[in-house]
Amino acid sequence: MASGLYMLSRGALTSGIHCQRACRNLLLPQVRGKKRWMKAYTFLMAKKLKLEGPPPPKPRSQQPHFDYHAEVQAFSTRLHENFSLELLKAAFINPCYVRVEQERRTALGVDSEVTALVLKDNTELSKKGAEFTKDFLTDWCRASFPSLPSEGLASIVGHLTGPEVVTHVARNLGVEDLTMSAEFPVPDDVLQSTFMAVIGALQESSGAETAGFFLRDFLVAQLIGKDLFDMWTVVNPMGLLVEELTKRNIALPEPRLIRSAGASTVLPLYFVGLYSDKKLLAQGPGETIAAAEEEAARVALRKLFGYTENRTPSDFSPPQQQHQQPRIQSVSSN
Amino acid sequence: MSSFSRSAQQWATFARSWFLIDARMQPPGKIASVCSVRLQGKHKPIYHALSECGDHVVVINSRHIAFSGNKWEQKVYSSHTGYPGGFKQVTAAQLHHKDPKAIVKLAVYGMLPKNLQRRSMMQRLHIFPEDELPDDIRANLTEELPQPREIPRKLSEYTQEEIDAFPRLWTPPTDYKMK
Amino acid sequence: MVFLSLSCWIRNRGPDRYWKVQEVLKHARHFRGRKNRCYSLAVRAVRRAFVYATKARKVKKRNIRTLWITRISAGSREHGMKYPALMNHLTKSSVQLNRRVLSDLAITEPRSFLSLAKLARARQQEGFRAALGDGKEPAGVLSRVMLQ
Amino acid sequence: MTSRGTPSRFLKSVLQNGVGRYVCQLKRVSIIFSKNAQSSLGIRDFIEEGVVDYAKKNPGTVVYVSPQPRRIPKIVAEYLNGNVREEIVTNKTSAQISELLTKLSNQSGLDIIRIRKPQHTDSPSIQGQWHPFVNRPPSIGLIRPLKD
Repeated sequence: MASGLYMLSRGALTSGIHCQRACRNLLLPQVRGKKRWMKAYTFLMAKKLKLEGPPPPKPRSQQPHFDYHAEVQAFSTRLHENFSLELLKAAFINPCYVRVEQERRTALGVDSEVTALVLKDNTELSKKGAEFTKDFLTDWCRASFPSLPSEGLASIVGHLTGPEVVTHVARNLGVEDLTMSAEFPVPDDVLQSTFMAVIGALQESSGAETAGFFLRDFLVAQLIGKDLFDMWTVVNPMGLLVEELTKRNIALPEPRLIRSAGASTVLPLYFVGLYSDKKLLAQGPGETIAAAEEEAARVALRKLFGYTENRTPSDFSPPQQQHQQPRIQSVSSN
Repeated sequence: MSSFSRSAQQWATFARSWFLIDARMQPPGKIASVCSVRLQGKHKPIYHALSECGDHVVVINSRHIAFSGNKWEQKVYSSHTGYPGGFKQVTAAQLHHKDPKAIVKLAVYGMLPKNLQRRSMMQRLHIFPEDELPDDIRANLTEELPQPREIPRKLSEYTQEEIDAFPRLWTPPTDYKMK
Repeated sequence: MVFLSLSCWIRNRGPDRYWKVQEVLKHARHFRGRKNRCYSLAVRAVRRAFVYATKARKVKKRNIRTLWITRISAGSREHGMKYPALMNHLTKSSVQLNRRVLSDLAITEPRSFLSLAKLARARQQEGFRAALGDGKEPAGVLSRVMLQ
Repeated sequence: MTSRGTPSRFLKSVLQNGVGRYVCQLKRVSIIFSKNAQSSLGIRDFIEEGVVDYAKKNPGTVVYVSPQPRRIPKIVAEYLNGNVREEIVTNKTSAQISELLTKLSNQSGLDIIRIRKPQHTDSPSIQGQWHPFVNRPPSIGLIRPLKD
């Protein structure tokens, strides 16, 4: 706006003597109406953006309106958890941040003894949280899918604790803003260890049960809409099925072609049924007979492991002690 | 119940079936209405006009179709070549003699919606004058459609007992002369 | 006209045409050809598009309903019923599902749709039985059926 | 508006919010106003009357109040998924602003664009989706050889 005024006044000065009286008045009132300088200014800014590229992202903590203590407290209450704030703050401090801060202070020439950096980083918490997460998720999966073999359990747990899911959850819970990290944007592994540290802090401050509910609500909920074999790569489902059936003393599957359409075209469809002891175990469609057989084996495995699409939904109901508070929340949210 | 993988489910849902229909002693219009529904995909609950979900239809015995009334002589198929004096008119019998597939084909073509998909739907219609099918088409077939009309039996197909047992309205006198 | 001050003169100048043009072009950026960048072509196309959009809001409802009906009739034909019979007998058995839900059921939940079709079929048979009676003629009527 | 020209999305929630527990998605609110401008009158009223109540009622939201000279009064809302919404509150009364803040704290922070359907699901079918062989009796298996 100021530049606009300046340009206008310069234009008025050069425009002639009879404008001089008006020119004195010009600086006083603000020019209303269409901001005609805006087009040129917008173009200039767009050109600048194109030449220089977007500015590097700035962490939220360095932008205005950021009170770390209040943010941490709000983080804790927002998730309806009782974190001990010191632990939570410690959980957000990454070792890389401590190192960089130390280097910065020495570079500034501050006496290291006078202002010693007394910060506890989150390595221990993170380790503890990761262990707890793994244990809890394994237990939960075992309870929910009792017939799933240990490899399947491990792959589901691996998917849930993998960097992709954990960073996605952490970014959508606002952990990234609070994380003390050397770099920005926060790298995935740092974010993952921070989230694990948060879980560790929760476990220390409110006990394993609450932390378990936290994990159930935020990590396990990511299982919704996921297929078993999206998470668990099985190369030879037929072999696995034979193995499982021999374990359970069921007759071995016998694949049969039950339906086909357009066999000699480029868009064929085959349905292969797996019969075990003259009973239909499962059927599966496919582009070729081999693919259909594999698909049928996968369907049979899903049925055996109890991971079909129409299984009973997992229990996400709130725990008994917290029963009052979430209900009020949900009413007010409507 | 099914819990197929997503890609397999998609492949199964949008697969094209191949239907077989026997046109022996059937009116071509009825054959065509059965075919046009299948070709458009209007027999599937997933039908959408833009998703091209029509199926293939194989019509056999198109030489042995049956018209009712005196349509063989009276029904006229007209066309114009575009040149002066190029207006052609042939009766159904003449057309059928020239090309035994033509009558069924024209009937189906007329029953399909008049849009850009009409030609591609027609490509999914396979007509054979007799009941001999090439092996590659026979391998594709999934289902045979029931015939829309029950084939009437000829007098020669009835046994003598059945003819005797047939109820009579009137017993001709012994000296009755057939005209 | 006389302007006593420069600011009044500035205020009096007309509106900035650039922004007016942008307001129109904003809606035409996905059009094909010069319509997406030339104002004089775009303004007509945008106006036409808005007219179409207004009309389409009504037509869409009609088209979607036709689509539902096509899908339900396809689904009911699979179970050997015609669409009008299905809908009529579902209404008579006080099933108040609308056409959208029925067509969704036909696609995603084929078994529920099958049971609905069976229900309608049962209602139809019941109706036929009620209309035809038990095969006897009403009192006082002689017919060939009774003579046999 | 033409529906082709406007962006759209399907209905969804952040992190399956509400499946386990409900998390208020509004993480930060900055109220920016001028100390003496006329247009900030309503928001100054609101800061005197309602802002403390609001902050007490929503402990999960951090509220920053910052007077800045000669600024358009606005509310900057930041959501958990990283989206930022700015609402201009020029000449709004205290009641209107309180209503606006309630609205902001109830929102999920996803882009406010046209939602294609009022409902959405990742797994639409429980019984298995329709495919051409669902309703065909098993007796019609592979086609019988033709009589030659």
